[in-house]
Amino acid sequence: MAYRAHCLICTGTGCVAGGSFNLRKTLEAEIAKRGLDREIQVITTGCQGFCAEGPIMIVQPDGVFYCRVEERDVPAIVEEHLLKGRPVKKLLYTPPTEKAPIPALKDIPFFAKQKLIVLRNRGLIDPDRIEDYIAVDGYTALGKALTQMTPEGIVLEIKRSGLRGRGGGGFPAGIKWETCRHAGQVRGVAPVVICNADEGDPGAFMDRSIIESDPHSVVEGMIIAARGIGASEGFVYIRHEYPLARQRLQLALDHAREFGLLGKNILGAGMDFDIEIREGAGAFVCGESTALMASLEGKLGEPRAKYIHTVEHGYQDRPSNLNNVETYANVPLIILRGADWFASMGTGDVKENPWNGSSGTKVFSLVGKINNTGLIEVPMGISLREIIFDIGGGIPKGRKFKAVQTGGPSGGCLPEEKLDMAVDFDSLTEAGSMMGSGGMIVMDEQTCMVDVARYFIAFLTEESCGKCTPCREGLKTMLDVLTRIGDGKGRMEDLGLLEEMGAVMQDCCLCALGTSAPNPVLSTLQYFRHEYEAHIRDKKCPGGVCKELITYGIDPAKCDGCHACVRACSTAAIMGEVKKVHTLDVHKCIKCGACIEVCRRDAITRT
Amino acid sequence: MKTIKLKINGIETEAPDRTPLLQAAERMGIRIPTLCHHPLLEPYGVCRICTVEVRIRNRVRMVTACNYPVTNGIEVFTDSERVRRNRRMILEWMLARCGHVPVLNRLAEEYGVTEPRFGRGDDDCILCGLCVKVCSEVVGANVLGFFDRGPNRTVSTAYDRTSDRCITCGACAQVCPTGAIRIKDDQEGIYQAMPMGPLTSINIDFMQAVPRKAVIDRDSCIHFKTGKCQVCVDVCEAKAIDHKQEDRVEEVEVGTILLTTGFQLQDPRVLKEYGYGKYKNIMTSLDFEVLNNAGGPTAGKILTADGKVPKSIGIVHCVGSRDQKYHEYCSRVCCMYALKFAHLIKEKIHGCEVYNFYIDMRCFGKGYEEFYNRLLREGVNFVRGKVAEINDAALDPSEEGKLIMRAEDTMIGVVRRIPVDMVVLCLAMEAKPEAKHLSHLFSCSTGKDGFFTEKHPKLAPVSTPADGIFIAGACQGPKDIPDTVAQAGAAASAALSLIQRGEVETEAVTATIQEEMCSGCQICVGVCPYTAITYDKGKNKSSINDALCKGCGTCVAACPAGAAYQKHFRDQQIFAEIDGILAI
Amino acid sequence: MLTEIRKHCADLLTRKQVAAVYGLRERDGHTAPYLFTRAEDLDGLTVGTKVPVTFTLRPAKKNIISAFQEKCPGQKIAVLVRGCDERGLYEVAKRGQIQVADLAIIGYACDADQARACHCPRPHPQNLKFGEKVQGPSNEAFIAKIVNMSVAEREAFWRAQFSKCIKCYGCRNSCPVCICKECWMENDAFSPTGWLPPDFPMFHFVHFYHLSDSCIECGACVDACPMDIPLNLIRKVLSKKVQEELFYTAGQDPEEKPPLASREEAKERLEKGI
Amino acid sequence: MNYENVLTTCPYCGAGCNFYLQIMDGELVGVLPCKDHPVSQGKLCIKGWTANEFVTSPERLTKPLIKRDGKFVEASWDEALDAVAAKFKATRENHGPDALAVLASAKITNEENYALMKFTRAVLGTNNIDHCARL
Amino acid sequence: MSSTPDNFEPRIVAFLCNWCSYTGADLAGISRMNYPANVRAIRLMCSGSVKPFFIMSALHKGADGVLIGGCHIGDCHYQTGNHLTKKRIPITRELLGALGIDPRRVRLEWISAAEGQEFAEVIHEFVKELKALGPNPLAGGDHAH
Repeated sequence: MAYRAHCLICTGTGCVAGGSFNLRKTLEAEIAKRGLDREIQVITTGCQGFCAEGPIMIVQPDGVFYCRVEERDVPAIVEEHLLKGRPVKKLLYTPPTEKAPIPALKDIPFFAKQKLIVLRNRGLIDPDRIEDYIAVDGYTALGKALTQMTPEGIVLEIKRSGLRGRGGGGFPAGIKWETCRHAGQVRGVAPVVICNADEGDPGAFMDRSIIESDPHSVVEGMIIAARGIGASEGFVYIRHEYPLARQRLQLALDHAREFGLLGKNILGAGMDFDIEIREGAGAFVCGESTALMASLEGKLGEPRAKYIHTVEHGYQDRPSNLNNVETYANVPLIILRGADWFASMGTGDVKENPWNGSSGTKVFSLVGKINNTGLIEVPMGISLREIIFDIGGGIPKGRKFKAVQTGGPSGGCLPEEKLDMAVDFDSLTEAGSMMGSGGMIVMDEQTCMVDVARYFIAFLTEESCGKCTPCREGLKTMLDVLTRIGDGKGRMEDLGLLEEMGAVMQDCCLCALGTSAPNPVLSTLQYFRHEYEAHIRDKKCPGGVCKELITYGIDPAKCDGCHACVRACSTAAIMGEVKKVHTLDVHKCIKCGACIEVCRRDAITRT
Repeated sequence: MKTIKLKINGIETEAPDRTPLLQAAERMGIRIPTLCHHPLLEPYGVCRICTVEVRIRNRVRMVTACNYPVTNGIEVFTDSERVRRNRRMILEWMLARCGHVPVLNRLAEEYGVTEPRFGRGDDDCILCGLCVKVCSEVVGANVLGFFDRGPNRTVSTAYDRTSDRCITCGACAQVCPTGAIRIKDDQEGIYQAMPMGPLTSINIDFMQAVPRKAVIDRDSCIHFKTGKCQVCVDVCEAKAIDHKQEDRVEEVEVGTILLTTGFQLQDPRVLKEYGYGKYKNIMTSLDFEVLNNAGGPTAGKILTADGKVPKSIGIVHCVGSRDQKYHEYCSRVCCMYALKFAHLIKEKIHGCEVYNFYIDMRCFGKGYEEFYNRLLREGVNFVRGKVAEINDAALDPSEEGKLIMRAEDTMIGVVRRIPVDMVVLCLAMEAKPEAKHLSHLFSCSTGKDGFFTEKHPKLAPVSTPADGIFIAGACQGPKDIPDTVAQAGAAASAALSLIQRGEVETEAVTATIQEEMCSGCQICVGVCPYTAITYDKGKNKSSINDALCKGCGTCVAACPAGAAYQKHFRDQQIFAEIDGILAI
Repeated sequence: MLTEIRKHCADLLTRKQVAAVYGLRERDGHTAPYLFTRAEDLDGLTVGTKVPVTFTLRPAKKNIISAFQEKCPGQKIAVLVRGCDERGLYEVAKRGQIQVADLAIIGYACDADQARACHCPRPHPQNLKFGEKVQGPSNEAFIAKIVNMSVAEREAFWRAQFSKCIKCYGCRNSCPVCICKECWMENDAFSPTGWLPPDFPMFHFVHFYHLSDSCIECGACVDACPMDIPLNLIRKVLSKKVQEELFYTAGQDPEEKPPLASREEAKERLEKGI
Repeated sequence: MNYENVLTTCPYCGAGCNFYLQIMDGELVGVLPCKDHPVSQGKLCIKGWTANEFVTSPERLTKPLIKRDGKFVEASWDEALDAVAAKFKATRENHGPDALAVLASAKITNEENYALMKFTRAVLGTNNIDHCARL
Repeated sequence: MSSTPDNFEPRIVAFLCNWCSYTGADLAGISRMNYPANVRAIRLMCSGSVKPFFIMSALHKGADGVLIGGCHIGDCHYQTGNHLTKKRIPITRELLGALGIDPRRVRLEWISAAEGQEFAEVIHEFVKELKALGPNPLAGGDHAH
């Protein structure tokens, strides 16, 4: 029976937190009440990407994009839109800079500039149903790979596509597969295919969304990789903190097995390959290849000497191919549409040598001081400015952009002058940051770069496995110095000391966590040295964050006496009658920032 | 294994494939500092102090020398400025955690780190992981492990409790570069129990041992506890070590047996008045012999328990010998070795006072008396009298910390108090307790002192009543080495002459048992002095072994049924003799 | 006491703890040893009379128990014994004829007049299960007669006594501890064939000396002597001497080796308790 | 194994001592005097003690034998009886009935002894008959 | 006690062990020691092989006294032969006494190979004692066989 309309409700973790599961139930109940259940189908889809505006619902075929939908809006939607065909104006999305709402999805700037390859099926299919994935020609790439291509051909195709590791290292996947395959043949040991879904970077949730929206793309990518490399066993190492993604992936694996796409004699082509899900135990360091494999083997998750490459001697000393979720998700389309199609996107000419550029697209999770927080997929080579301002919708509260942090804790902070730089592997690394997994944290004038550096160093000190001296002791001492600077007790030679420590760590640390840990400090020193000097010499915190160095005050010009801040202040440091300009007692103030949160007039000053 | 060409600090060299840079450099005499490396263990590469600068195809990288393998054309710089900067910083970081560890301070001095910028912590574990790795890789007890992560990372046992899997082998304490792990020395008086000093599990007892072969002490060897280690096997070039060897009981058909089971020293603890075991520095003559031995724990130097050189030593003769309460016999050898000790002490420790307490100086052999006179000339003090008591109750400061020997000097009729630093007890030579059992086994008897009794004290000192069984050495009575050697020769030649003859003459008058009359009461088995009669359970009969029967006839007289008879002494013959006698 | 013994033996048999019970059976007025294998025959079981339970079968020279142990090795057999029977079993065990381990000894004590009749020094077994211990008559009074005589008087007395001997071998045949295949008493050296009375004292010396360290003073020989020669007079004198000289009494402990069968001196044996 | 004692009287002499025949597994193995018999009171003579031995003795005659030229040869009962009868008749005729004598034995029953006595006295016609058990 | 004719010469049968008492007796002879000739010796390998009924048989056949010679305890050539003798002889003498034969007619002496003198003294003493005791009542008794 053909449905005349589909309501696509986003059930990514963000929207689920907003209550989209209940939304679906009430919507279905309402439709049934109105007897429309045979005409209108309600589908729950993966993450639509626009998390800031969640829970999101799209009504097709008209493509109307509703945001911040709540259960109490359901009767209105059914009545007005589904019955009478008039979109509910209140739920439409109006970009912050404009007045009029934009009903159609394709017109919304957040989506317009994106190019969906990995996220092509997000919001279109129900991740729990394999039929939906097959409907959008899922597993046809697998069929092509098994029947029409030789394993060597598959590897060559990936190599020529210039696909580089989306986990952060940017190592060409084709070369990795080739070496792994060769090692398997030479040593006569069956290689292993592993998917790294640990995603430990704070603020990064790309892999989660990919798995939650389109798990089969990852599965299909892994099977093709296994065919190319000649592996018989596969693992997905997913972090413990992604229960919904794990449940959907497990469901996908079971369905794939039922459909003969996984397990014994896949598609009758005589290939045996199965995938098992293994959970991480909450250690950021287990995102690193050797630590991950140690954890897979049940051992203490700590990295080992890197000169023994995991593609030759990895999990249980077998050749192991470790790629990120996003890398595998790209594979089916490359096989289906060919390497040239993929190489045409992105920067540089990768046909001869994958190192010469960054082809394909990259998924970023845009967070921080940005209007359109969410998941975006943009072609390589796009500029930071386009991402932040066109797609991201600029900085809220009209504040000024200060910096953007890419690559998670191992990445660096790029200042305003770098906004027009093309976003790809090599240029980011040159600029002192790195592509990393794809976390992009936007910072405005009210963030203190010293505090940001201290936050990341604190995170890394906590997450360092502590095995080798420079990382364990280096991070601890760096944190002490940064905290000292933040408390206004820093000395000018501390800056030289930080740089020296950073250099030694980059030289001597055993694994990437250690060698890339100094990046936040070194990049903030490189671009925001003046903020450090302000903290040390002037005992001032430009971003108004470091408690020891700021004092709170109320700008009489802006304060309209709305009394909100008095209620929020826990130490009764603010006095004043309603409708009158209020005053703040500096001695009582503990600088907790509660008043800033509630002040609609932005009247609280931090100097 | 193909060899790799490389350059270290500008010097061309080559090394077999897969050799770590550290070893390649060491072979050329270039020292690269290490902290978490140990030749017996897999390289762990965590302290990073061994990081060196390498150039491979004009790309400069910093790698840890301890585990990075040599590759063709690699150029290594073990001491460039960048390497030294890294080492200084790493040392400062380590000192921030363990500021007072000698091994770190030595390295810090070498690299000019005098004022560590992050202060000096007072922890002593640099988390090098050697203890964890030796415990799992070599010992196999898996007791130690790392806990927590980041700066809180520590080494400990499971749940921080004393683990019952720890076999106290001390390997962790030995490999720990900073001494953070120590063996709790809670057994008092270790010196006394192990005068030869603590031994490794595989050792050669002493240098003069014959055969001079290494033996494994099964109780303390780690392999027998956890199945791992076997480091000795890897290190032994002759590949002579096989842990699977078991004790084998071998049954050997022999014609002659030589009993040379030797003696044992009397247990000094029995003579409470001499205080052995209660006070340190009181030792037996054997202990002193070991102390004197160049291969001993002190390489021949005579030292007290706490390592000082004694100024005065007392040597007590006849301890337990010529003593009604213990052994009435004279142990024969003590006087002469006591004199030897006195001479050695005089020679080794200039100006040391030596007191020999004796009853009679028995210098019975060739050149012995002359030796005694020489000692008199050398100024050894001889006190004729038995030592009554040794204790440490000092009466005045001069005796403080000394052992007081109270003895009556019968020459001058005075009871003397002599404070000394060390006492040697010349204990009696005793028969081994097992001799009694052996004597039953080989049907030769032991005298009242437990020494084997020879067939004839004068005419057959090395043979026993049982033909083919000979005795020699101290098991037959206290004697010194010359006499023992002489007896050994005698016993060996007696045995050889027997072997030469090839067969044993049986006695002419042996007894036999008539099977049909024997009712299996085994009374004869009980009375036979030579265990020549064996009872056959199946036939319920006893039978006599001609080779062993000496023809004494005791069994014949004891047999109630008259089943046993003796050739040439049948009842009828005796009755005939009686008739003959009474006929006249 | 008898009913308890019967019930006990019946239990042992029915519960298969023993293969057979050996004791006295009374049938039409006469009592004789019998090997009970069926529980129902046990009402014939009786105790107390002078009939010996353990004795040597002629000519097989074995007793019932050793025959049984030979025919059914390993099977347990219950034996109903008085003090003398048990001592007999122990002496025979010492000489390797029976295995005490395979026996279930059920002992019952003799009453006072029974003990006086046999002049039994220990009228109760060590494995006493039924009946109370009673003190046997002392040997001193009994042998005082002989001890006080002078050598000549004794010679006359015994020559007279032994002149009555009809060489019926009853004393030897009824003795429970005699196990020799061929007996010295039938040897020409000591008693010429067909000559009565047998030479004094040769014939009797051999008999008495042979039992010096195994006689258990059960009195069976005296009962069996048609001529009522007081053989136990000499036996008791000798066993007193064996006790004094060799510190040994027969029939006490099956593991203890007889004195004349061990190499150790008497004193040494005592100290070592062999 | 089974063992029992069968009460019986000693066949040898007139004393009539009672004793038990010891039967072990159906085989006669020995003799045990009967303690409470009024006459023998548990005592036996040498013959009594060994009464059981002749039963299984290997030397026991089992077939009539006739000596022919110095060697005993088995014969049938008729042959033997004819020979004996002939010899009796001849002796009686040549030397008179008193030349014959008969010795009875304890090993046969009283009835047989009575019959033998009648045979000697009535048939042979002599009083020369005696019995080994007449002590 | 019947009077003893003054010319009564007791006859002594001696069982001497080959290694000690026989050699001792031999030594007495060699060293020309005189001792009464009443004794006749039977050589046995060890005093342990003397069967008690040898003693009985000797007395029965008219010997007035029986001497058993053995090595001192501990000296026995066969280790423990004399231990058995030491146990058997007292019982034999007790039994003889009980049967009416004077136990003093049977003597056990430990004589070592070197004690020729002691052997002679023992013989002197034994003969004197036997003369006191008089002839053996069993002598000529029943049917000495």
